[in-house]
Amino acid sequence: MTGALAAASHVAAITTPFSVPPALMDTLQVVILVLVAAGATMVVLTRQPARQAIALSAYGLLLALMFLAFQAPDVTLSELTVGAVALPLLLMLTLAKVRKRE
Amino acid sequence: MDQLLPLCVVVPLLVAATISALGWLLRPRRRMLDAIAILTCAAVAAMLAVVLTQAAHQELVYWFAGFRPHHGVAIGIDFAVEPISAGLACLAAVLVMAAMVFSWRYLEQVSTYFHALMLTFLAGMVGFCLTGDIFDMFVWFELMGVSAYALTAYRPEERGSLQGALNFAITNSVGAYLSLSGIALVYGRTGALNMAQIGADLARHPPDGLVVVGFVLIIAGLLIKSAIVPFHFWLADAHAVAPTPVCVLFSGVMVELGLFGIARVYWSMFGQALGHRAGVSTTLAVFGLLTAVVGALFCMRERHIKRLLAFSTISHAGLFLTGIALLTPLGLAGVAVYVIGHALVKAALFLCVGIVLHRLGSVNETRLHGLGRSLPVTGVIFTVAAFGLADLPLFATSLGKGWIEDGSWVLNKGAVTTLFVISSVLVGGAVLRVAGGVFYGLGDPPSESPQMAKQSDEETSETPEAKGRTPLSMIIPAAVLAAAAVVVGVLPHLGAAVEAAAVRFQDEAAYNAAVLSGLSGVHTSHPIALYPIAPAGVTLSSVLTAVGSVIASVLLALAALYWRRLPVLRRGFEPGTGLVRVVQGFQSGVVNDYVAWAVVGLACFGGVLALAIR
Amino acid sequence: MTAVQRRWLFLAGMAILAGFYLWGLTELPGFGNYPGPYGFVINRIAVAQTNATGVVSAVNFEYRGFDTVGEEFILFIAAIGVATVLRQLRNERTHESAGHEGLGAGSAETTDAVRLATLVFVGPAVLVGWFLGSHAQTSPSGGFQGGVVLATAFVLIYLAGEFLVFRRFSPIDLVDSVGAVGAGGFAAVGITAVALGLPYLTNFLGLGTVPGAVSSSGTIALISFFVGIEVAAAFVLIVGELLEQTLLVQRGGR
Amino acid sequence: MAVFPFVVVVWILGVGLYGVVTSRHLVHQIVCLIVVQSSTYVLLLAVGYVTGAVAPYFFDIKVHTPAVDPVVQALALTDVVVEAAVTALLLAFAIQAYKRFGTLDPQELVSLKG
Repeated sequence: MTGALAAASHVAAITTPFSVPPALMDTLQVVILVLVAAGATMVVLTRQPARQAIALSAYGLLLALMFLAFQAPDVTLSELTVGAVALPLLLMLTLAKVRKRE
Repeated sequence: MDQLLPLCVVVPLLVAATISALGWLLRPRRRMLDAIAILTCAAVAAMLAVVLTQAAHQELVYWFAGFRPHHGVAIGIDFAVEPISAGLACLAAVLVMAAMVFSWRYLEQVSTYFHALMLTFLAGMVGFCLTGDIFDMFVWFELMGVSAYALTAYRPEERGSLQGALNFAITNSVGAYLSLSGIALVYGRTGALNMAQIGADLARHPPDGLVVVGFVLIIAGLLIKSAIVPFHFWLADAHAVAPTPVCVLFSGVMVELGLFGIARVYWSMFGQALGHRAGVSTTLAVFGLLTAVVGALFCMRERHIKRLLAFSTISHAGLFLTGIALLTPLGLAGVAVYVIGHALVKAALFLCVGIVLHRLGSVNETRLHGLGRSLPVTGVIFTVAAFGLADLPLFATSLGKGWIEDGSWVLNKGAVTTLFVISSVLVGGAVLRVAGGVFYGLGDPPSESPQMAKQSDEETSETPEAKGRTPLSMIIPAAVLAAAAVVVGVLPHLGAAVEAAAVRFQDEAAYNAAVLSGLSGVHTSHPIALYPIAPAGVTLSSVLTAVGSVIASVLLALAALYWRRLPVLRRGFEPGTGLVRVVQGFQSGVVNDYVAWAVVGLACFGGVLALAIR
Repeated sequence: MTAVQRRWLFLAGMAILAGFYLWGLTELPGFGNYPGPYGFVINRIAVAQTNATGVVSAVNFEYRGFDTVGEEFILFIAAIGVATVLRQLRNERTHESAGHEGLGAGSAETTDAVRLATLVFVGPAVLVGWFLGSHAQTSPSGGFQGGVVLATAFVLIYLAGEFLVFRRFSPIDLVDSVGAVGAGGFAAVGITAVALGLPYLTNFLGLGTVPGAVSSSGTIALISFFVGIEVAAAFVLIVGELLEQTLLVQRGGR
Repeated sequence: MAVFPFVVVVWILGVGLYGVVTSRHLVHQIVCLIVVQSSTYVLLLAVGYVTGAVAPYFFDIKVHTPAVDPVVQALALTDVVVEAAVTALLLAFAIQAYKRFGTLDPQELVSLKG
């Protein structure tokens, strides 16, 4: 963690967001993992597709947070753009098409 | 010359991108577009043929971007090519070329999309065959999959096509994600993605849960792709709706690629690590034989000709898996020859069905009864190919099957041969029944259940208006493919060459040395010392078995055509009324069922393997 | 099979499969004890070998660049697949819209305030996308993320109600071609190395002297650029196709 | 903590597959497939994690600082792209299926088709 303390630039601000002791990091990871598991369950059990798109977006955010806690900022960014924004958008568009005719 | 290896994958990709970029220019010039695509396939096939001849001498290893292993740790992606992988990739290129020639006059409404999809499909298949890196294999597997899903739905106006595509895509995606889980699991222990390196690392430990689970998960996606029972349900749905030239590729080579993947994964990564050859062998063989028989039974009851051929593919996939399961060079060599023969014969059959659909506007066997008499040439090709599918001696199919039967003494020769003959007779009987009924008007027009009629009639002509004559661009590929199946079957010295290739494929130590230390052409020990190499020849007993099974097929086909005139059979015997209902329960068309069966099947497969190895 | 039967069949199979899977997972070295060697070797040598300080990008574009070629073509062909499947509908629209004067100027219910607020974000989205796409070698970013963000800029234009502008900027054929150029460009960069007698995808541009600078990692910046435009085009194409579907309905089509 | 992330992986896979099997709506089913795939991200990232290590960026950190595995992150990136591509294609299928049959229930789709 010494490197993290030296970090000052914008890059390091993204790459080492948690200059936290490993024990705290552990707790943080457990909490996020529990949230992710709950989020997945919520997405599956939300049977109403429009609500499910929102749930999926939230789940994408949780996954992104988890990647951050696992020291993977690169994947975080992808998951934010794809999982939390692009996919829910595609879902909404599909549902818009499908629901108009009902 | 090494540079040919990446080009085999990159050239079709680049051409696909180029024709899409120039879509506005090429779309009005259909013939030019066709010519470009066909030439590209021909170039890829030629390059792979050169690669094949080079690989016959020594393993070809190619490191992308020049990243060679760093102190024994692979840091880049490699292509590791020996004759079997090069040969299969070459077969894929040839079939794509045949399909493109056939579509020259077949699909009228194509834009650049069809060609781009076919070329990326080809690139995916070739990359899948040649790669030596397990994650890279997954990437090409997915490229192949995504192209195939889109091709299945190529005629979205067709009633069933979206459902077939959805079932195909969802089932196979689940499989792909299971495979990826297995890859991650194995990576967690070995810290490697290169198959040779993983194999070397895993072999250092006794086989434990991680090895068994990793193996089962990685091949889960491949079992689904190769349509092994109970992972097979998607295949018939996809075949029934995909355009006929695409069916040629699905049956002829895509399913077989799944089986190749299983063999590749086993012999480069898990063979030594798993040990317990007898247990692995028995487990795989049980699933293979089950698939062979189930596929053959479904094939016999089908009246939709494309679905019928699809079920015969399932049956053959089972036979191939059984051959791989023997874990001997003779078994694998048999599979290699059988795959070539089957691909050529099956492709010819599908192309004939395409011609029938083009000319007569139906693929319903009942409706077509006797109508095929107006297509004499197609009838002859179909009949010849049907005998090839029934494993008539002289065809490559019969040669390969004979080797597998000869090698099956390591399991139980009597049982394996009996089940092989049963499934061959059923499949051959079904296809010969179609040939006799449709093209020669033999027997009585079969009565049909309304359910079947509905299913078969949804297929409408893929070409806009009924055609008065069959273009040569459709007849020639079919005829050439059927003839090639005989030529391959009678090639001299084929046996020795293929068996040498199979020995090399199974030599894990030599593969490792070639990839990781750059020691190409070194043949260390033969790993299967347990089973001596039997010479791959044509034995009298296998010829007699084959002739007997073909005669039985013909009799079965005649019985199926004339059964109403036989007093013995007529009495209270309506074939398959009770059975149909049971069968419909399985082949329901609901993708939820298919995924449920896949999960159950995987649980069984894993459980059986775990018990066999413990 | 009824829904209840299916559920129980699945639950039974899944219980066994889950146990089986866990059996394998428990024999891993344990969370946080990644044993190497692949990642550790790469971490050790990547900066010196590629001049890229973002090692994930170095892996994506250099060590495992060939995977990325396949990955880009998956996205490319998926966009083509979407266009293929929805193609039929588009033809129908051209027939139908002859009757009722095509597509108007965006969704009518968008207010001016919303429109303005959304348009304000277009500029930043383009800038962020550009930044991400061009800094693959230093920061946690790269062509993929940049491309998606760029595509979002187009979606913002649509949200602002400017569907006509959206369509003018993204006619299907043009977007198709741009995507193809992106995917093909990546593959062609690799071929250039072959033409120079080097293995496929070799970094044939010289490395600069400063690790981490944009121009110092040879082909990484170039590849990242192509990936960026490919991804942006693929997403715009997909979103555009889906949007047409939606609007087709809104305008009283079927 | 040693196995907890892996239990979560199995849970997500199981829940996702449960959703796919029990779904009565194609769009819902496709989203459940996304959940199935997300289990592979968690597994990949968990497998390459090193306790107390930094992210693999050496812009202003010495090269010998312990860092987590960059390879699994690259694999996860590829995985995300594949997810986006497959999902888009499946949604297009769903739209067309709806247009043809007027329903998105997999079971009704079958009975309509016959």
